[in-house]
Amino acid sequence: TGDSGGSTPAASGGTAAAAGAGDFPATPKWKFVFVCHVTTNPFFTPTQYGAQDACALLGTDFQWTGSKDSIVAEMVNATNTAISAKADGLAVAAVDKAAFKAPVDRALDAGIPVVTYNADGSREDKGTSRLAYIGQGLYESGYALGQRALQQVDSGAVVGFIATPGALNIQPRIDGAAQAIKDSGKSITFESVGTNADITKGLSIIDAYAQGHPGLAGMLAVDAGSTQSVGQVVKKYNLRSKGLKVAGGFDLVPETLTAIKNGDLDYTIDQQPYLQGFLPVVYLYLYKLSGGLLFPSETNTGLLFVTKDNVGPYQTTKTRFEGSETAQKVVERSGAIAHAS
Amino acid sequence: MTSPDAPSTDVLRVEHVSKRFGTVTALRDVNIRLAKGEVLGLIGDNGAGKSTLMKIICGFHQPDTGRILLDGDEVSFRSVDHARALGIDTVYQDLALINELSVYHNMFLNREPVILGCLLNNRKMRSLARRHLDDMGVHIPSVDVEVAKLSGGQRQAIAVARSVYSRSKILLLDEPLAAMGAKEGVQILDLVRDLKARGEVSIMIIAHNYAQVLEVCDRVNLLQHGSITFDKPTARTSLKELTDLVVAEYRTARAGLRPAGDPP
Amino acid sequence: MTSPDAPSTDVLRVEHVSKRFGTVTALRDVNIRLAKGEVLGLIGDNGAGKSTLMKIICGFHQPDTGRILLDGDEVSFRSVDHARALGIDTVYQDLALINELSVYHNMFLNREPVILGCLLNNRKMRSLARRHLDDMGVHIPSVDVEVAKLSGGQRQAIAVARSVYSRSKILLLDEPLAAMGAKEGVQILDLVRDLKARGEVSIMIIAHNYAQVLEVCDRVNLLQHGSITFDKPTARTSLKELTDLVVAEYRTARAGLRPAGDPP
Amino acid sequence: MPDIGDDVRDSPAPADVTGRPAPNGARRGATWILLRVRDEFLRRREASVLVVALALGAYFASASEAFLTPDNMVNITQAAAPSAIVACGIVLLLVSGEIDLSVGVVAALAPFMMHYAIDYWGLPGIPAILLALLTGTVIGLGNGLVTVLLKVPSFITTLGTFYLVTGIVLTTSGAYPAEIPASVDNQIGQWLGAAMWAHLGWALVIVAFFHVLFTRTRWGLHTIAVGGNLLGAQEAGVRAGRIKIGNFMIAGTLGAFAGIIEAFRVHTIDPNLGGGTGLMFTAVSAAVIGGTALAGGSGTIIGGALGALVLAELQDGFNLIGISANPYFLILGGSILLAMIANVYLSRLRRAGKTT
Amino acid sequence: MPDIGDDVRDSPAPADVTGRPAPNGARRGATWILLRVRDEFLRRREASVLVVALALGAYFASASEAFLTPDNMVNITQAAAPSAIVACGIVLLLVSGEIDLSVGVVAALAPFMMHYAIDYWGLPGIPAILLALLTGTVIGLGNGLVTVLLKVPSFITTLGTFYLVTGIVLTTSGAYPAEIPASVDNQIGQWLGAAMWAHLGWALVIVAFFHVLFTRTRWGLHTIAVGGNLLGAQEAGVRAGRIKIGNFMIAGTLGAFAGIIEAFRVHTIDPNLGGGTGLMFTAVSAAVIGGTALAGGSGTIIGGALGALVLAELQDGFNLIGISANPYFLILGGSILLAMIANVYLSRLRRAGKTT
Ligand SMILES: Nc1ncnc2c1ncn2[C@@H]1O[C@H](COP(=O)(O)OP(=O)(O)OP(=O)(O)O)[C@@H](O)[C@H]1O
Ligand SMILES: Nc1ncnc2c1ncn2[C@@H]1O[C@H](COP(=O)(O)OP(=O)(O)OP(=O)(O)O)[C@@H](O)[C@H]1O
Ligand SMILES: [Mg+2]
Ligand SMILES: [Mg+2]
Repeated sequence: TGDSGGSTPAASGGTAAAAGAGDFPATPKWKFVFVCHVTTNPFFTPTQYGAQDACALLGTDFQWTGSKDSIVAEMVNATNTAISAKADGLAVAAVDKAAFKAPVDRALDAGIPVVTYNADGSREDKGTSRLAYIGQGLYESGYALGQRALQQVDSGAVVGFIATPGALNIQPRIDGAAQAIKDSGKSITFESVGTNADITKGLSIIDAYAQGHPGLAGMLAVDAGSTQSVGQVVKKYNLRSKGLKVAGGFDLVPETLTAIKNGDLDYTIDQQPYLQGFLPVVYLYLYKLSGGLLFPSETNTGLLFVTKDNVGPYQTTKTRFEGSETAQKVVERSGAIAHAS
Repeated sequence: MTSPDAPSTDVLRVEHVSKRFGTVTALRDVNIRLAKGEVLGLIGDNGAGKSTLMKIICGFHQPDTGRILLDGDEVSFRSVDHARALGIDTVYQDLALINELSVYHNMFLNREPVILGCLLNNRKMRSLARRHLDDMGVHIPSVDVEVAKLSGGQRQAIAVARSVYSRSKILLLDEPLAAMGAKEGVQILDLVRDLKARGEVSIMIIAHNYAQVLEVCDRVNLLQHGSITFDKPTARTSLKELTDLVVAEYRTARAGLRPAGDPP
Repeated sequence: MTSPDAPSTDVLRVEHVSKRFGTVTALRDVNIRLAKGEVLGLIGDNGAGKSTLMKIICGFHQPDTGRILLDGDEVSFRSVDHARALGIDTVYQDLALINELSVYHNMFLNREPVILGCLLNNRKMRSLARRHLDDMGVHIPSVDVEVAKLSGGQRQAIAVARSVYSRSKILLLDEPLAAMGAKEGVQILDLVRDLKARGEVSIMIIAHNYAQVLEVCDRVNLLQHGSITFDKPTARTSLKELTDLVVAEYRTARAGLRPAGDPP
Repeated sequence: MPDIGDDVRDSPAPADVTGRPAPNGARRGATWILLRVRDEFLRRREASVLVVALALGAYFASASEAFLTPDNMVNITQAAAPSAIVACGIVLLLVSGEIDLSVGVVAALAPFMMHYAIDYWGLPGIPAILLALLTGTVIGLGNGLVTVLLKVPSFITTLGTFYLVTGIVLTTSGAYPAEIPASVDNQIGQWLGAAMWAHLGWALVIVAFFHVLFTRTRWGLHTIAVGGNLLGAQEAGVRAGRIKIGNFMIAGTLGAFAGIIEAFRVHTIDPNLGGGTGLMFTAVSAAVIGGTALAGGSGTIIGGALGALVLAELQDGFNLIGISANPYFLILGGSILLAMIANVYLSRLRRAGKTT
Repeated sequence: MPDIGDDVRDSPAPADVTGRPAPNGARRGATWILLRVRDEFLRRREASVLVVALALGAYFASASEAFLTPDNMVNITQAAAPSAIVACGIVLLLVSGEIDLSVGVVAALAPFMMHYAIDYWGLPGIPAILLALLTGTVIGLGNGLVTVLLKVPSFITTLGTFYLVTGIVLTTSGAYPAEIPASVDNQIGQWLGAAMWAHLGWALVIVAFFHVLFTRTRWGLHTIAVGGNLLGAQEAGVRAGRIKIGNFMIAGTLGAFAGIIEAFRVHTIDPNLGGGTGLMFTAVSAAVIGGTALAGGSGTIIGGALGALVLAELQDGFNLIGISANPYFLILGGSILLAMIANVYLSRLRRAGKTT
């Protein structure tokens, strides 16, 4: 059943078993709608594969919609449309603490179960009455980014690059990183610098910043494009030999992995986006199947630091779990599993 | 009709006006006067500066030097709108029509009658437009049609009607008959004669057809290379004199083959 | 000069051509012929359809019905470019100048001489442009200036020069003298006479000045409400006859005051 | 909405100078009225976009039962209203030969201004909202002055303003969303966008107002004149500068208003409201779909509103059917092309079919 | 780059019809040559943008030592080159009265086409790259045909194509970046953007070529004619449709080319390369800053390239100085406004100071 990997991750759902999946009873082909804030962002490519795989497994369907450019109003529109279309379940990336309250309430009123994924309001206020949240907070992951950097930096200037300042998918990350550095009390100056959604512009901007600021102690980035560009700039000017102590960022696009491998980047954060698509479908399915007895569970999908030590498998295997491959296949691994000693 | 030195009766005086465009001197120290009820003809070669003079009098261009007197008072026009408020109206050589607008909207542009203080009175504009065009003997498919679809003469008729029916004190007509048919031309000249007979309005006409100029004008001015070089009542000149004045230069030029450089 | 029924010498025949724009019938069953070396005058009221006829002959409009014969062969012009390739050149009433381009580029638009197979030969265009304008007695500040900055007559001179010097078989001139000064007008008529004397080119001129028509044309056609109603050699007509023909209608109209509705 | 003046044209209309037979008796009576209605419809430039909008509606209604539910109608009106409102200003600007790229970020700034005014400067609700609208007006005024007096092309002026205002929004807000202030999160908020049908109401009122302004007042006429033939309009004495500056101010104010009703609707004040150039882009697209020429001189307000409706229908309809994001763009692009080819074809039919 | 033909104008120039004294003796000789050079410079419409670009350069050089280092020069040329290249096509299109919104996503599609051709269809490197360029040409042809033959306004045509191509890129790539295929990740890649000065080289060659095309060939002249006065150009026999379609094809091809060199530079094939409408937007801005009229009829290729340079300088300079994310936009907006007001002021000076 696992091999439904079409060429498009967003193709709706998998092949429906007329009978239920496994020994589950036959169900209608339930349709779950994912509302995303950056629908076409590569971060969410594995998320869509995850949802697709879960759908194939369970004989359900999903739709991937929302806003391309993190416009809340468009996400609200998409949510409302899903409610109008009588979706069987909703998964919303609640990037705003206030905007989704009313739509989620309306969905719940209409008997549609709602979970949030990837983003769940703000730190202090989840903002909606969703049944559960599946993911790792954007702010928390940013905080982790900053904390990890502090292992290598004690003083000096650290810069954080953000492709689209103010955009809800990444602004919390940079805010988290800034907070982590502030909380440390070390004499580190942190500056956030805007790059661009267009990676080509972003690279030029990071390049210029690096030239204008020799002696940077750390370079962080909170989006895939900026992260890979940081790696390239570190390499281009050999910043490692010029006092750069740490360079890190987010996501696992090929160039970023290369940079990790070559030591230009110290780490990148894998938010395991596959699970953020897979689990909501499973939870919503079980909720429907059990008539609400199986309540979706709060799930921290966690984050994983990818470093030179564990980058190997990421680079050598193209996999659906990371979005780098459309076909489903077993990724072999061997040897001991790294763990805290 | 007017004695040359009676400034008190001149509704318009242009004194020592000059105008340059970049390196081109279009007008140099031009003096013109227009008495009340008078029809003045302004003739001259292509590029002599006639239209420029007219655009200065109607407030479209500002003169570099010199001044304009209206009823003896110096005025300085801030805009065409301003000059028009003071009673000066113009038919431009390029007609100044808006292709995108209908015939009647063009005819009343910037002078639109309104109802309730703000809404356009289209009904009134339509019927007035139709009447005025009929008066001029010009037939157009409909006053609702966009002017872009009209023939050259029809377009000119609209521009002429716009100004001639505006009831202003001073009318400036820049080649109002250029695209007009023989019949329509006669009718417009009749119209000018009507206006003149009423004696309310003073008119300045630019034209290249001297016969027409002599027919309706009281006085003729000749503009040559940016300066007025001739000023006579039509009664004391003739088609031959005017033609000779202008074509003389051409004859000499032709006779001596082509001139070596550009003439001054 | 030509006998009415000698199609073999006609370079151009227009047969049964009609043209409607929406609800306006601009031309209805028009027949026209133009003999080699002949100069034909086309006169008529504003909006009679003269320019439309011309634009059909030059390939800009396609006729609704009827056909066009060139040297006895039926042709169907795909475009102005096509008609021009077959030797037909036009001065449009709206001049068809590009304000953004210089005088010399306008004069050679779509007929630009090139060097090395692709580069514009600006040098040649400049000097030819200057020479042709001198020939016509028109003075412009410089051939490098954009035509937007020129006076009405200067602009017309450029449009006329563009076609008259194109050495085509058939020349269509739509009111070529409308904005021309007396002197420049005479010079252009001389030019037309020169062309005629050489006998190479056949010319059709639309004009509202009947004196000028009689002066240069071999034959006159009158277009009224979209139909040809009069066709005579100029030798057998007179200014008076033409004026009477056209103005008669107007006189009756005037005499009976204003007509009740729109005349047909 | 027929021109009020349309009924005053003479019968028989002198449509055919060359003497087409006058309307015969059969045209009188019922048939005549039907024909008049048809003519009146065909006369309107907006007719073809309306047909496209209706056809899309019919298609989606047949493809999904949910399309015609009241809930979904609300969705569509809410999605269409902001761009329809902004499109009113954009149509005026485009027709007068200018453009405003900053209108989308003005929409983001306005609710923040309201928030600052209430929460930091202690203003009551209504004055704060008026201040927010005024901010849009003032930014429009600035755009107009720089464009008209300093003669910087409006594309560049408003590109500058776009970044400037983006910067103001981000620095003052810390790039972080704010909450709707309590003092307006009540009846005021309901009226201004939170209520289900508020968007539709405002859009109808504003579109109707600007339709009248555009087609029935000197302002509208002069806007067309300035955009159609700037020199000619000036020669006729039209104050081109004033018209343009005024239209910039209208666009700015409408941008601010759209921002405020959107903030109330989504119940948050977001620095990314309007999506940078997104809202402007949608509004310009709506205007052009509705028949406004990018080069100026012609356009229609109602067409712009219908254009916004068409875009909202496409967005809503494909979402309803359940198209996911990646193929969504493919299908959206294809349908825009198809719909607009149909639109152009319909306009041509319309022009050919007109009897007057 | 003076017009080749400029030296053939007669002396004394018949500039003043009313008899301004001819150039006197003192103007001959060295002074004369200097004055000629000055005149030649002032004659050029690009002069004012060049001055702005130089002034910005001087300012940033004084504000940061790093600005004038070779590394940073490379960085600026790499940032300016793609928009300068795309701007060549955009200038031609804008001048002929059209626009292409899809050029940025064509830039994203082209490297994917190369990737598919090599990695899936087994083509060798060079043919795959040619195929990728051809894709751009074909999309341009489609845009042109729909615009010219079906008479859909190009804003809408290319809006449709924009979404369509976005959809194609996203669905075929799975919205996930791809790696540069090994068979071109070598000398070919170096030549096509990976090498430090490749961008500058390509930009210079392409800008020079299109400058000559635009100013010195019939194609350029007819482009201006079509955009300046469509009816007039058609009356004069210019094939307006061909010119427009051709310019769409040029724009599409250049968009594809810009995408390819950028992919090689950033060493990844990103579905978001060009940032959706971002690259198009920058190119249009560059064109307008360089003096191209949005409404058509006039423009300059070199001006467009200088406009791209100005934008790249601003972006690079402020990042070099180290402006933080939020105030960055504020400062960028302000400087665009200031720079363009200066630009307009300089052009006016230029026109006043011209001696011929
Ligand atoms: N806006 C302008 N910019 C530059 N030069 C101009 C401008 N307007 C007029 N000129 C120049 O000024 C001179 C006088 O032009 P003007 O239009 O006044 O002539 P005119 O006497 O009306 O000629 P015509 O009989 O041909 O209409 C011409 O050489 C013309 O090129
Ligand atoms: N493109 C068009 N669209 C609609 N109607 C048109 C168009 N061109 C011409 N007409 C109409 O056709 C009729 C004939 O126009 P045409 O230009 O041929 O007249 P004309 O004889 O040249 O008149 P004039 O002496 O005024 O130049 C006019 O009523 C005009 O309104
Ligand atoms: Mg004149
Ligand atoms: Mg005509």
